[in-house]
Parts: sequence; structure tokens; C-alpha cells
Amino acid sequence: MRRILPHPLLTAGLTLVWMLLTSFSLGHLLLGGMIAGLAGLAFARLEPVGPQLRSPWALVRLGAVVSVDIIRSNIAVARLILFGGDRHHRRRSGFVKIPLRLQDPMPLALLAMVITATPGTAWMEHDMDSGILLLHVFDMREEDDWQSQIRDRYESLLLEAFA
Amino acid sequence: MTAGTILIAALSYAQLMLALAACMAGWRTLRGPRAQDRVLGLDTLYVTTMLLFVVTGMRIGTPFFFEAAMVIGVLAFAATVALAKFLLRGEVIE
Amino acid sequence: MIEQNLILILIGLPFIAALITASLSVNSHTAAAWVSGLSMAGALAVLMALHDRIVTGEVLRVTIPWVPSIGMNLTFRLDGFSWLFVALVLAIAILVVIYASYYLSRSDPVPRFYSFLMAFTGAMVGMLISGNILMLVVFWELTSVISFLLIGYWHQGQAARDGARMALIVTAAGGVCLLFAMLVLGQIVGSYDLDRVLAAGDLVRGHRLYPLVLGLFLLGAFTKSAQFPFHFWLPGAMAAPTPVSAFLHSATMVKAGVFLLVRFFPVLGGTELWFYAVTGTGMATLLLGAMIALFRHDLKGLLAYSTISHLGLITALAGIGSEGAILAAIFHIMNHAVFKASLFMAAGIIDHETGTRDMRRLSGLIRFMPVTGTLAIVASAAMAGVPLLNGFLSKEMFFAEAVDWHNGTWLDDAMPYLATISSIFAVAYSLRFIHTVFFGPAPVDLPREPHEPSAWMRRPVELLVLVCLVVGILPALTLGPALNLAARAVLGPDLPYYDIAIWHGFNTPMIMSLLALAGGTVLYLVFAARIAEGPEGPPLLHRIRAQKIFERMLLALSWKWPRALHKLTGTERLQPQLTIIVVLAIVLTTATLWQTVQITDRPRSNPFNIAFALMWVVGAACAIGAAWQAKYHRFAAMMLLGGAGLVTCLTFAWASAPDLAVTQLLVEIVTTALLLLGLRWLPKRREEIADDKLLPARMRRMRDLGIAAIAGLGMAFLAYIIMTRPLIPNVGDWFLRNAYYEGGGTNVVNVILVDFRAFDTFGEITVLCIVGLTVFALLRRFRPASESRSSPDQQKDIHAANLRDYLVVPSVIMRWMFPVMIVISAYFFMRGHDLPGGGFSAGVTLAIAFLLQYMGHSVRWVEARLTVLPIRWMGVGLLIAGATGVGAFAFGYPFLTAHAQYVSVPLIGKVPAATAMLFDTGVFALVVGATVLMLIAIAHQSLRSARLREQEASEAAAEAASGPTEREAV
Amino acid sequence: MSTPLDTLPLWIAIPVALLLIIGSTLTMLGALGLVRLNSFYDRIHAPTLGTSWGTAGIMLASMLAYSWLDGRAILHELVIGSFVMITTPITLMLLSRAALHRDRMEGNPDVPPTSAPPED
Amino acid sequence: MEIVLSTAIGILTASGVWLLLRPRTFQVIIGLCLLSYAVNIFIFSMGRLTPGAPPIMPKGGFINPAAYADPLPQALVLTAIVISFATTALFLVVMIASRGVTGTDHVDGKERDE
Amino acid sequence: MTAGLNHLIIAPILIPFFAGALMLLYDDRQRRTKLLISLGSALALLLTAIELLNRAKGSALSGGNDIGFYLLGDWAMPFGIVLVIDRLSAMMLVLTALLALPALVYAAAGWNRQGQHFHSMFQFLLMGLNGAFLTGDLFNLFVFFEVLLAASYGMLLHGSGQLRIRAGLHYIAVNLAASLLFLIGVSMIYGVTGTLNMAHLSNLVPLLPESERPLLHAAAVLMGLAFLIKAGIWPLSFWLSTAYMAAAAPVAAIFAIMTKVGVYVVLRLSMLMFGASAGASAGFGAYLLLGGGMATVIFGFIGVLASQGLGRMAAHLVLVSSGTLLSVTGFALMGGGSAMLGGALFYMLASTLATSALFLLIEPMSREEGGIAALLALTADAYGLDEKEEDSQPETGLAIPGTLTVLGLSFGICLLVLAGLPPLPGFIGKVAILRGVMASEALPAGLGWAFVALMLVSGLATLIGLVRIGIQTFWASDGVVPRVLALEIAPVLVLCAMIVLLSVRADDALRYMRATAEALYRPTIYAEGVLRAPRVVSSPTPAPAPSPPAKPAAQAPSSAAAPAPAPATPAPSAPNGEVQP
Ligand code: NA
Ligand code: NA
Repeated sequence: MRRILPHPLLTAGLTLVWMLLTSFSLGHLLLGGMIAGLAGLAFARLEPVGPQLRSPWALVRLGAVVSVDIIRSNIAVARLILFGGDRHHRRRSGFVKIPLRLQDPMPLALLAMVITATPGTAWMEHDMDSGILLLHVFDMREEDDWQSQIRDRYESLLLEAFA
Repeated sequence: MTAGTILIAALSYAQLMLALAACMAGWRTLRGPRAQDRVLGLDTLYVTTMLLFVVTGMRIGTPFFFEAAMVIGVLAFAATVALAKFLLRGEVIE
Repeated sequence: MIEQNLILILIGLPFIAALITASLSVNSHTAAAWVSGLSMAGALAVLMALHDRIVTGEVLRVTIPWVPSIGMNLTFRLDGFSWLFVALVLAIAILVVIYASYYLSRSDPVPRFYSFLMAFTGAMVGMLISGNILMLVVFWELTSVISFLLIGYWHQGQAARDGARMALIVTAAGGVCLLFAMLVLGQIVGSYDLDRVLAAGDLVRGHRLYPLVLGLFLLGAFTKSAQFPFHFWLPGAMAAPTPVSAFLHSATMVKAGVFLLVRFFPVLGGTELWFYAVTGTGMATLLLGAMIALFRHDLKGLLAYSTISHLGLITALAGIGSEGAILAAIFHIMNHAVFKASLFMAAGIIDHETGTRDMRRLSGLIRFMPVTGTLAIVASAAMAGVPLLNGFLSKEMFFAEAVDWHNGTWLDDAMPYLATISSIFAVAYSLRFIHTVFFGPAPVDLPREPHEPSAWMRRPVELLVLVCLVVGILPALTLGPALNLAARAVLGPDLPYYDIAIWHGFNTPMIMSLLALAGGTVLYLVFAARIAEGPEGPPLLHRIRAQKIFERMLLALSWKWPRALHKLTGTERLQPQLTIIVVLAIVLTTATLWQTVQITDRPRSNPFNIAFALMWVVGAACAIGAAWQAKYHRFAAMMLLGGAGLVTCLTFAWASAPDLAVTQLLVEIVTTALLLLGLRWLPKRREEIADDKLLPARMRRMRDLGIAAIAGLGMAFLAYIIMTRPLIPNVGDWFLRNAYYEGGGTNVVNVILVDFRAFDTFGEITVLCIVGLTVFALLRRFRPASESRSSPDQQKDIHAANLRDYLVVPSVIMRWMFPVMIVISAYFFMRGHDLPGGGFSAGVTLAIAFLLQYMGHSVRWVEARLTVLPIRWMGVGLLIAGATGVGAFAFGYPFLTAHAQYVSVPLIGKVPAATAMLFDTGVFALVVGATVLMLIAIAHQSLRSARLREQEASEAAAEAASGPTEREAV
Repeated sequence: MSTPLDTLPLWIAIPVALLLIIGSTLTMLGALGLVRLNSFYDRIHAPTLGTSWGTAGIMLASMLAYSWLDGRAILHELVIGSFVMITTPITLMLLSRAALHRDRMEGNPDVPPTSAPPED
Repeated sequence: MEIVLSTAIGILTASGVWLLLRPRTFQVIIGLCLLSYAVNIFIFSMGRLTPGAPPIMPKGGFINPAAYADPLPQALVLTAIVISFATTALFLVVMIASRGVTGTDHVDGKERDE
Repeated sequence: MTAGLNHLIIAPILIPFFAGALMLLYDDRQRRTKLLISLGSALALLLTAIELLNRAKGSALSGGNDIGFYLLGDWAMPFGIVLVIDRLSAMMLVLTALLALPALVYAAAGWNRQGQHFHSMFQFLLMGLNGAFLTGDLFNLFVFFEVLLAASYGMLLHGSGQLRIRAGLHYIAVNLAASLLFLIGVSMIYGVTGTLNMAHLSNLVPLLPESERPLLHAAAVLMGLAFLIKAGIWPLSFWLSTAYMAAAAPVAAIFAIMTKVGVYVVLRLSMLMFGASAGASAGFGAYLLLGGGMATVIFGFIGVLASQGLGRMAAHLVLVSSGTLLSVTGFALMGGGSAMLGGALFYMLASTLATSALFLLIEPMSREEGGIAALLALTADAYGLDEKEEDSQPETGLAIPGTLTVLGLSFGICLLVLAGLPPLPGFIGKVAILRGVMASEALPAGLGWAFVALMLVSGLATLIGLVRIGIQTFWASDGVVPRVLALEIAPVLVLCAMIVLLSVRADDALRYMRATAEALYRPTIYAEGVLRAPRVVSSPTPAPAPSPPAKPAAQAPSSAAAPAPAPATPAPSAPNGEVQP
């Protein structure tokens, strides 16, 4: 089974993509499944073993958190661009160093997506040895604790999700 | 005030906004000053164009621009990755 | 019938002999001589056999069709004139063959010599008996070409090469003129048949093109017969072996020109123009040749100029063209051939036996070679015009014509004087030849000890001298009838019989002859010593060396001027070439449209859209920006190019071409990657180019800016006027109507690509395949410039070490995108026939998927996991596409006939199953293969360079380890 | 110009229009940021407006409109939206890394030194 | 709208021609790319502009060809795009090969004054 | 060769295509197999071409449907793409095959090892050439031009090295510019006339409204420029000499036909579009072609005289030949008559064979010690780390005796042909042309005389130049006789033999050419023949006859969508009337 379907989740996901693109019909389920299966086989050549997903629920929670954050920061950044900050506060950007506990590339990639997708934070560089992530923050407010925000809001969920 | 008029207005507005966005992205690409700024500008231009594909498709009433938008959405990053990697390493494939 | 076969044998024999001798081995000297001699004898026998028919005044003809559609046939025509001439050629040929077999050295490639000689004889005979004026030119040119080979027989010497080349160029140029003349003549007469041409004299002379024909014709004849001012090639040709000179330069080739003059006299002659041109040239040549001959120190040089002079005499006679003159001309042709051939042979013997031809070194040879000496003396006397010898007779006839014939022109009046003067010189140079070579003290310090040659080498000379004597004493019995026959063949059967006697009484010509003899003797006696000490050539005149002039002219005409002109009218640089293309396109289009093009009064137009216009503001800015930056900021230019491309894609979409938008976008992405891959090997431009700020560079830029602006305006104008024209009915409508019913697809563009015009796609994928292969092949032998061989700057810095893991996180996403892109690719492929997409888009998508993996990892990493055999993909893709096309044959349809059907599949429903899809599979496979091949082939260069660097580093390390002392020494 | 969109009822048309306006405005603002902001590191934040809610707004609008027209859920745009979100990080990560690298190589004091421990 | 597109073609052409006449290979290749954009749009415009009517047909039924964009120029442009992509790639490789063997990026393989 | 299906017509395209594609599946080291495939293909091409020629000969002027055509995809005219075989194209096919075979044999002496995939590229070049000769569709012509150009880029660069790369860069840049002009021209023609079919176009030109005519002419000019660049007209020909000189010998030998493709297309299209029956467009471009052609001849022979090496000289001889043909085309547009045009076609045949032979001779003639081995060593890959280059061994073939004699003889034959000296076909061709020009009443007399004089002078200049080189090579060089392989000299001898044969059978050849020229003067034969070409399926409704599976495409959708497709598909039965303005 593993030889024919090395990445079942991926295959399922790609079949879904196929059906999203075409239509939800039996024919396309079969065709899409076949193509997705082939794609999975090709992927297995690059990555024989997939990620060990422990808790999908944590990922769902992460998704919810992130969605809210994205909307919020969209508004914030848009306002900052238009008005350059408010009366009390001039926008000040800067770099933040955050030591990460994540080691695996896969969850790191997810974290990168999260941080990038959220306007206002940008992933600069990450050192694999020390685990330090360099973040660029669009608007550094004193009251924000970026370290804890990243580590607690996102990283912990990711740590929970992946083995 | 029919649905059609509202939509046409919204679509025209969206087209205009996106075209303006494209202008600004283009300006950054042209202006620089550093290479990374240009790449960023071009990347933004790509995204803007993609959105413009979708909006124009809606405006014209055909779904046939979807593929073009998808090419940008799914594949165009390869071009910007190549550009960024070139900046970083001086060669695209090592 | 039999005569015709005989004529064919006559012309065929020499060529057959040439082929035989050519195939003999290098040292079969005797065999070659025998073959040649026998074939000549055979030909002569054939000729004699034909004599009976000729003598009745009959003209024998035979025609073998060759290219009848342009009137060029192998027509041969033998009459009294050509018979006599052919007889002369063959007879002398036999003698030359005998002579040559003793003359040529054992070390020479003798069979080749005979082969050329025989071929030449064949060509000469062919020319003489040609009954078609085009064929006459054919043989004429052949004699030039073969004589080139003969003169250059001893090509080890510079003189032989130069002489041969000059002879060829002059005579071939004349031949070209002759060809021109014959073509026009044929045009006037309406036939190339010699008989019809000869009969059309009045028509030709009355034609407005007569001067042109005459001029070209005479150029041909004069060059061949070495007439002034084209005489200089003949002395140069003396570098040829003596048998060649004896044959070509006395008896045959040089006579071709005068032969032609005589032959065509009935057509072209008899006009004042003819007289002035021909007789004038002839007299000038006669005089000049004789004068120069006197001053030549080289034996063969003297003979050559003498030949020139005698040819001038014959030419002058042909120019006069009276009955007597023509007869005299023919007679002198014969006589001159006989005595000059013998003289050349004698000179050859002297050269052969003493090792030199310089008259200043030769002396008193009569003591060592009495027989040869005697023969030479007799022959020289004939040349000088001493009575009782043949030369005397024809010269007398010439004098008689000079005196008796009148047409009231100044040239006519001057002729007797000029003739006498030249005769004086002729006597003087003949005397010099004899006196200096054979009399006086014994020679000193000759290269070889002089002695008589072998008897057989002398036999031909003996025979010829005998002829001189016999003809000189008994002209009426020997040559008289033949001459009359020949003259009648030229001038017509009504010609009265001319008796050739040796004594006409003590008349003016006789006085002139005596005057010449006396004057010549005095001249020589007075100036002998001075001539010997003087330069090669007459006083003053020797400075004007025609040969030198010619050589310089040739050098200028054929080398210096062409080189200068070529530089002026051509260029090897790319920019001017491209400029010319653009400018020509602009100029010619403008010229075509100027004041004729109409702008339609009811233009089509679509409503203005501000967003679209704004997008083109971006597009235009990007395009101009790219143009601006491409020199110093390549990277920026590339991105700006991408911007312009993006707006182009949007335009396609906006104007209802979704397929184009998709394809252009995909191509954009791959092109960007390609350009970047290439940019690695174009090191950054560090400093501005020095000349850039200077005025010329600025002027160039201004000019190019102007051209570019006009080109842009022009294209915009063209596009505008056509876009706004009302739509004419076009074939496009048909595709719209038939795509679904006939092509089985709803996306008309795709149906066109894979069905209606699938053949275009078929060609297009082949192009892609070829380019892929070319890129691959070229990069296999790629060598980067020295400064790009090292790793890029970005990787050199100390900080670079920190970049180790920079790809770890991105590469995860890039890997995961791989299967996604495969699915997207499949999606594009599947929907192509009905919606935007298709094999090409799918293929490029998959290629991008591969590219992404290469970028996200290293070449080695990817290739350890994925085996992509791009060339295999390409081959298979092409074969699938081709096989799909050929598949239609099985059903009786032409190539690429598609078979479209919607097949009902259980559970799934109707699916399109067009063979076009199979074709598209081929396209897909090919595009994947070719695109990946191109990308990877370039990418591999980095790997190669890196490996090379490693190799060099390890070698250097090894060297450092092994030889520290050497390093210290350095 | 009449399009099939004319047949949309008002209650769908209004959210569609709103989403379009939000999406395009955000994208425009993002681009504006690209023009107005002063340093590269600031500017790198701007385009994410377009790739997040800019894209989302317009894609949602399209999905809504076409789903109504087709009478079934048209979720094409979901694919584009999610892949834009997935792929944007790669570009921006590599780009910011490149910018950092270039700035460090030039000794720009505004960027923090490498966080990697010095190698020995 | 035609005027915008014509202007666009004109500007692309002018930029392309300007670059085509420059001495550096990279300029030439960028110029060729720009020119191929211009020419592709030009070909496309020969079928006149018909916005909003892609040549994608309904499955069956009567078709009014006038209501759709002319598909033929589009098919031609597609072929032209592919071919110009191929030749651009080729020119690029020749360009870098030339840079490699001649040591200069001048189109003539040597600097002007040499 | 009447109506109907005849796969033989497409064979000249498919044979090299499949051969080339098939060889991609073999590793480049399996040379013998590749060579065999390649030679087999070339031989098959030759036989096919000769058969096509024989068929074309049978029926050239019988009137009506007397040309062969092949409807690709079985689509009705003028919508689909058509291949057309007539005397002219058949002749070009034969010529191509005649050049290909010797070049391939020659390449087997070691040239094919200098780079990758030589044989595939060679086959694709043949495919492109044959396609260009056969196609009856303007855009398809563009595609095949690109095929042959792409292949020629590859072939020119074959073996790499500085000279080739530099020449290649120029060659490619110029041809890319030309391709762009071609595209502009083709699309304008479509925009103005609404068709791409050459036959259809020929019919439409006289009917075109006057307002559109200038645009048609402008399009023709732009397209013409593209062809003329390929044909090497002055001043668009400066790329040519370096490119031909730099190319490897067998490549240059096949390149001898490349300029002729340009000439062929110019001739074909100008006679179709601007022939005597073209109404107001008749004779368009005649003076341009004549002037350009004569300028090319002048430039060519000046170049011949100015050249130091034989390679460059041979390249300029190509220009002389092509300039002559272009001038004659100009005369033909003025109504110069078939005698002249036929002569020119004959001359083309002869001069192409001779230049090809000359290109093959150049290398052996100037070969020093070592020959190909040295050449390979020069180009051997310093970077070939990936694989061992076993290429560098010289071919151990049979060296021929009497090398210099054989070389000299071959050189002499080429010289005589190119200088237009008797008795070889160069002379015959020239005489035929000049005779025709002088006899023609339609031509301006002054131009005719100028042309005649130019022809003669150019022949003389050729003679001078070639003799100079010949003397240098064969007479002035003392020293080692080069080692020349039988594999290298045999192809030259074959070409020379063909030249000799051509002069022996000159009358047959000339007759053929004249008939070809006559056909060219009657474009309606071509146009009507093509436009009436019947499909295999006569109409979209199923045929009642028990024929093989009648075009199912037509039935399937109609059975799927119930109503009969009658109103939607009236076109295919009326190919002619419908689309005319
Ligand atoms: Na972000
Ligand atoms: Na003496």
C-alpha cells in the first residue's frame, strides 16, 4: 500500500484540488484520484516519508487564530500606510530575534507561512543550529511582546500538531 | 440601482484600483533603488495582474481568465524565487 | 553518312587519346607518346580521306543534338578553310608529339602532358570545325582552359604559374566577350548556326547592334591572337615547355583569333569600322611586335614578339579583307606556323642542350650543333622574308595588298611605309637570332656542354624547314590549290583562282622587300652591340612593360579595389546589419504606403478603458525602462522586461485570448529563469565603457534613437490603420463555425492548434526540439569566460558561510508544490480541447515543477532522486505526435486527420476522446523534455564549474604538499 | 455592456461588490505602501496586503458571483487563494534573506548582525 | 482602445529596435524579447479587437462568428510565442557561449576599436 | 497525379521527421546506427523526390487540376493547410536530397562526432527545407522556415569553437529579425485579405479593393525582406559569408541550398501574387528584385575577388548565384518569359550542386597534417568531465591515391560551373538565361544589356578568384599531399558526376525547367488546382457509400446533440465563393 500510495493525505488533498478545479463528479473523482496518485508517487521520490502529523486539531486551531490575526493586521497595516501612525504613536519598525523550539523544516515552513501571511511581520532568517528566528516587524509597539506572541500563539500549536 | 449597476461600478472601481496598484508596483520596479526592491515590485505586479485577470473576467462575464490567474497564483512565484535566489547566490541552480 | 562519321571520329580521336593518356601511369612516357602520335596520325588520315569531298567545294556537316532548346548543338562543319587549318594543326601536333617525347624529362608527369596536349588539339579542332557559333565559343574557352594547364605544366616555378594565370585571364576574358558577341549575333540572325550566320552579313552589318557585336567579337579575337594591347600574355606564356610554345604559340591557339577574323569577315567585315579596328590594330601590333622582338635577349621572348608581330600582319590583312588579302592571310597563317614552330623547336633544342636561352650568353653554337644551326638559319630566313622561302611569299602578298589596295584613308596611305619599317625590324631580329646564337666566339660558362640533340628530336625541325623550302620554291604546286580552296570557302565559290608565283616582276613589293632586307641588316650591324648591352626591350619603350602594367592592373582590379570596395559595401559587424534591416523595412514600407494608404472613414473602435490604459502606462514604462537599463543593469532590465510581458499577457486576456495569456505567462516564467541562468555567465559590468561618453557614440545613439522612434511610430501606425478597418470576411469565421462539429472541441484556438492547423504545431514542436538539442550540444562544449569561472561574488564573502541553511525552510514548500504542479499540469492538459490550456501549457507547467526542484535543492540532490531523461521525452513526444498523424493513414485519411468523439464511459459519462488529444500528448512530452533540457543544460554549467574548481583546488593542494621548496623559490 | 452578472440579485450583488472593493482597495494600499515606505524592510510588508485579504476579497467575490450564476458551489478560486498564500512566503523569505545578505556584505549598520554563532 | 494598443505596440517596438541596435548581447536579447511582444500583439490585432468574446464555443447550436474574436490570429500568436521562446533560449545560450570564448559581451565578439 | 490522396507528397517531410525523432532515442555514441538511419532516410528522400518529380513532370501543363496536393487533416481549402507539389517544388526536393546524401556520407568521415545529435539535426533541417518547398500556406511556411532555421543554427554551431559561435550569433540575430518581419508581413496579409492560403491569396489579389492594396504591398515588402535576407540579397547578406565559412564542411555543403529556399519563396510568391494576372499589383517589386539582385551579384563577385580563403570565396559565390536568380525573378515579374526563367532554374541547379561540392572540397584542399584528428583535438571539450570523449580518435578510413589529381579535377569542375565556362552546366544555364533576356521583348533593353554584361563579368571575376586560389592550393603548395579519406572524396565525386550528368542531359533538364517556368507564369493553374482540391470526406454528412470510417468527427457531436448540424456547417462544400470580399 505504501508503495502505491506513499502519501495518502497528499493524494486526498490533490484529488480535492482536482475536483475543485473541475467538478465534483464520480468521473473526476476517479480521474483526479489517479492523477493525484501519480503526483504522490512522484513526490515520494523527493520525500519518501511524509511529516508525522500528531494532532490535526491543533492545526485547525492555528488556522482559526491566524485568520483572525490576518484580518486585524490587514486593517492595522493599511491604516499605517495611509496615515503613517496615529497621534500618540509614530510607527517604528525593527528587527526582533526569537529563539524557536521548532526543529523540523515542515512545521517551520508552516510558521513561515503564518508569519508571512500576516501583514506586519516578515520572516527574515532562521538559523537551524541556534534556532533563532530574525523577524522584521512593521510597527514595534512597546506593549507588544513579539517573542511570546510567536512562541505562544503559533509555535506551541505547531509543536502540538507535529510529533 | 440594480444589481448590475452596482456590480459594474464595483468592478470598474476594482479595475481602477488594481491598475493603480499595478502602476505603483511598476514604479517600484522601475525605480529600485536596490535589486531587491525591484523584485518586490515585480512580485506585487504579478499579484496585481492576477487579481486584474479575475476582476476583468467578472466584468466581461467569462470564466476563461481563471487559468491565467491560476498560472500566476500557482506558478509565477517560481520566477520571483529565481530572481531572489540569483540575488542571494549569484546563480539560480547550484 | 560516312563523312559525318569520319568528322565525328576526327573530333573524337584527340579527346579519346586524352582520356587514354590521362589514365596511363605516371612513368609510361613512351606509351603516352605513341598513343598521342597515332591518334593524331589517325585523325590526319581521316582528314585526308575527307579531302576528296572538300576539294569539290562541298561543305560537310554533322549535327549531334546537345541542348537544342537553346540552339546549342554539336554541329560540325568542314569546308576548305577549316580543312586546311585542321590539317595544319594535326600535322604540327604530330611533330610536337615526337619532339616532346625527346624533350620532356623522365621525371616529368609525361602522360598528363600528352593528355592535356591531346585535349587541347581536340578543342582546337572542335573550334575550327564548329558549325554552331555557341559551340565555337565552347571550344574556344576550352582551348583557353587547357592552354592554362599546359602553360602551367611546370607549376613549381613562379613564372609558369603567373604566365599561365595571365594567359587564362586574358584569353578567357576575351572568350567572355566573344560569347557575348555570339549571343547577340545569334539574336540578330535568329540562329546560332554558322551557315546561317555567315549568310546574314548584310543583316548584321545593318543592325544597330553591329558596333557592339563587332567590338566584343574583336576583343575576343585580339586577346587570343595577342594583338596590341593584349599582347603581353604571350611572352609570359613562354614559361611553358617548348613543345607547348611550338604548338600553341606558333601554330594553333594564337591563330584561333586570326582564324576567327577571317572566318567571320563575310559577316562582320567590309565596313570602315572593321577596317580601322582590325587593320589598325594589326599594323600597330606588327610594328610594335617587331620592334620589341629585336630587343629581347631571351630566345623564346624574341620568338614570342615575332609571333605577335606576324599575327599583327595577318590581322592587318584580315582587316583589308580584299580577296588577295584574305588569301594572303590564310597563306601567312600556314607559313608562319611552319617556320615559327620549327624555330621554337630549335630554340627548345638550344635551351635543352645548353641550359640557357639568353642570347647574351649564347655564341658560336654552329660549331657544336651544325645541323640544328643550319635548320635554324633557314627557318629564320623564312621569318625574315628571304626569297625562295615560304615567309617571303606571303609577305610579298601582304606588301602587294598594302600598296595596291586602297580605300582612301590615312591608314591605307600609311600602310606601305609601316609595312616596310616593320619588315626592317623583322630582318634585324632574325639576323640577331642567327648571328648571336650561332656565330661568334665559342660560348663560355654555359650550364651544359652544348652538342647536337638526339636525331629524333631534330626530325620535326628538319621536316618543317623542308616545308619552308618546298613551299617557298614551289608554292603553286604545293599549297596553292589548298589555299584557293580555303579562300573560296571563306569568300564564296565565285572567287577566281589565284596563282601563287614566286616571281611577280620587279614591282613595288619587291623593292620594299629588298629595302627591308638591306635596312634590317644595317640596323642590326649598327646597333647589335648596344642592343646586347641594353635592357630587355626597345629604348624608352622598355620602361612601359605591358606585362607589369597588366599585372598591376590585375592586382588592382582583382584584389586591391575589390578589397577596398568590399569593405566599403559590406560589413562584418552585426549592428550595421541590423540597422540596415530595420531601415530598409521602414523605408520600403513607407515608400509603398506613401500617399496611397487610406485611413478608413468609419473606424472600428472599442470604448476606452482607463484601467487598461493605466496598465499600458506600466507596460510602456517597463519597456522603456528595460531599454534604458539593459546595458548597465541587466538584472533590472530583466525584471522590467517581465513587467512589460505581464502587461502583454493581460492585453491578450482583455482582448479575448485567454489561451494566449496563459501561454505567454508560462513562457514568461521560464524565460525569466532562463535569462537568470544565463546571466550567471555574463559577469557584472563594473565600469562604464570608455567610449560611451564620446561624441561618435552619442551620435550613434541619437541616430539609433531616431530609427527606433520611427520604427515604433510605423508599427503603431500600421497596427492602428488595420485594427480600425472594417473586418473583411476571413477564414477565421469558418473555424468558429466548425470547431465543435468538425473538430470536436469548443476552444477554437486549441482546435486550430491540434486539428485544423495541427501541422503548424507539428512544425513548432520540432523547432522546440531542435533548439533544445542545439542548446544541449552547444553547452557540452561550453567554456565560461575566465572571470565567470570562479564562484559568484555572493558566495565569496565571509558572511556567505551563514547562508548554509537558507533553503531549508523554502525548499519544504517547493517540494510540496511539486505534486501540486503535476496536478495543475494534468488539469491544463485535460481541458485544452474545450477550455484554455493544452499540451503546451501542461508541458511548460511540468517543466516549471522540475525547475522549482532544481532551484530549491542542488542539481545533485535532484538528480539523485528524479531521473529526467529530457532527450528521451523529446524523442517520444515527437514520435507520439508523428504516429498520431500517421495513424490517419490506416483509415484512408491524410496526415493528422483527427478523429474526435465523445465516448461514454460508465460512471463518468461522456468524455472527449479525440485523437487530437493524443497528438497533444506528444506536444506535452516534447515541451517537457525540451524545456527541462534547456534549463538543466545551462544549470549544469554551474555544477561543472564548481567541479572544476574543486579539481583545481585539490590539484593545487597536492602540488603544495609535494613541492614546498618550489613554492618557496617562487 | 451587458454581462451575465446583471442577473444577480441584490443581496448577492452587494456583498460581492463590497468584497471587490475591499480586496482591490487593500491591494492598492499595499502597492501604495510599496511606493511610500522608505526602507526595503518596511516595504516588504506592504505586498502582503494584496496577497492576503486583497486576494481573498476578490476571490471570494468571484466565488460568490459564479456560484450563484452556475447554481452550484464554484470553488476554483479557493485553489488560487490558498496557493498564493502558500507560495508567497518562499519569495519573501528568499528576498529578505538576500536583502540582509547584501546589506551585511556592504556593512550596512541598520541590519542586525547574523544570529548564527560564529564559526570556528 | 485601439489607440492605446497601437501606442503600446509602438513603444514596445521602439524600445525593442533601440536595443536591437545596441552593441551588447544582453541588450540585443532583451530587445528581441520586447520586439516579439510587439509583434505578437501586432499579429493578434490583425484579427481586430473583440474584447469580451473569447473564441470558446458553446457545445452545439447556431454560432454567429461575428460575436467572437477571430481565433486564427490567436493560434498564430501561440505558435509564434513558442517559437520565439525557443529562439530566445537559443540566442541566450549562444550569447553566453560567445561571452565565454571571446571574453567580451560585444555582439561582434570584440570591442569596437580592436 | 490527379486528385486524391497521395501520402507520397508528405513523405519528404515525414521521413526525416521520424528519422530525426527516432535517433533521439539512441545514445549519441551509437553512431553507426544513427548514420544508418540517417543515410536510409536521405536515400528514401531521394527516391521519393525523384518519384514525385516524375509524377509532376507527367502533368504539368495539362490544365486544370494538374498539380499534386495534400490536405493536411483533410480540411477543405482554403481553411486547412495544404501541401502542393508541382514541378518547381519537386525539383527543389530532388535538389535537397541530392545535396543531403553526399553531405551525410562526408560527415561520416568524422564530422558527425564533433558535437551532439548531428544526425537528428540534419534530418530536421531536411524536414524544414522540404516543408518550406511543399507548403501552400503562408504561416505554415513561417513554421517550416523556423524549423529549417533552427536546425541550421544547430548545424552551424555544430562543433562549437570561437569562429562558429561568433558567426552563429550574427546569423541567429539577423534571422530572428527576419523572422519578426516575416510574422508582421504574414499577419498583415491576413488582416488585409483574410487568408493565409497562397492559392487563395493569388485569387484574391486581383479582386482586392484599391484601398487595401497599398497595405497588401507593404505586407509583401516586409515579408519579402525576410526572404531576401535568407536569399542573401545585398545589403542584407553580410552575415552569410562568415556563417558559411565557419560552418563545418558537410554543414556548409547542405547550406548551399539555404539561400535557394529564400529565392524559391520569393519566386513562388511573387509569381503567385504579382504575376501578370494580378491586376493592379502585377509586377510589384520587380525593379526592387532586379536592382537588389544585380547589386548582390556585384557584391558577390567583388567579394570573390577580395577573399583570401576558399571558404569565404565559396560563400560569395553563393551570393553571386543567388543574386543572379533574384535578378531573373525580377525580370520574370516584368514578363521576361519562360526561356529566361527556365534557364535560371537550370542555373540554380548547377550552381547549387557546384557550391555544395566546393564546400566539401575546401577542408581537404586546405588540410595540413593530421586532418580531422587535429580538428577534433582543437574542439575537444576541456570540460568533458562527465563522460569520456572517445571522439578524438581520427577515423581510420581508406585514404585515396592520387589525392591531388582527384581534388584538382573536382575543383576544376566546380570552377567551370561557377565561372560559367563551357562545357559544364554553369555555361549552359548562363547562355539560356542570357538568350532569354536578350530575346525578351517585355524587358527594358538597357537593363537587359546591363544584366548580360554583369553576368559575363561576374563569371570572369569568379574565374580569376578561383584560379588564384586553385593555383595557390594545387600548384604553389610544395610539400605533403594531404591525407584525404575516400569517405570525403566520394561525395564530392558524386556531386561532380551529377554536374557532368546535368551537362550531358542538359536538354532534358532545360525542357523540364522551361515547362516549370511556364507553369509559374500561369498562377491560376496552381490556384485553381489547390482550391479545388477535394477532401477525402466530401461533405460533413455521412457518406452513403460503404467507405472506410467516414470522418467520425462530423457525426459524433451531431448524434450527441440531436439537431442536424446543417445550418452551422455550410462552409466546407463552398471553399471558394464564401470568403472572397
Ligand atoms: Na507578513
Ligand atoms: Na651571343
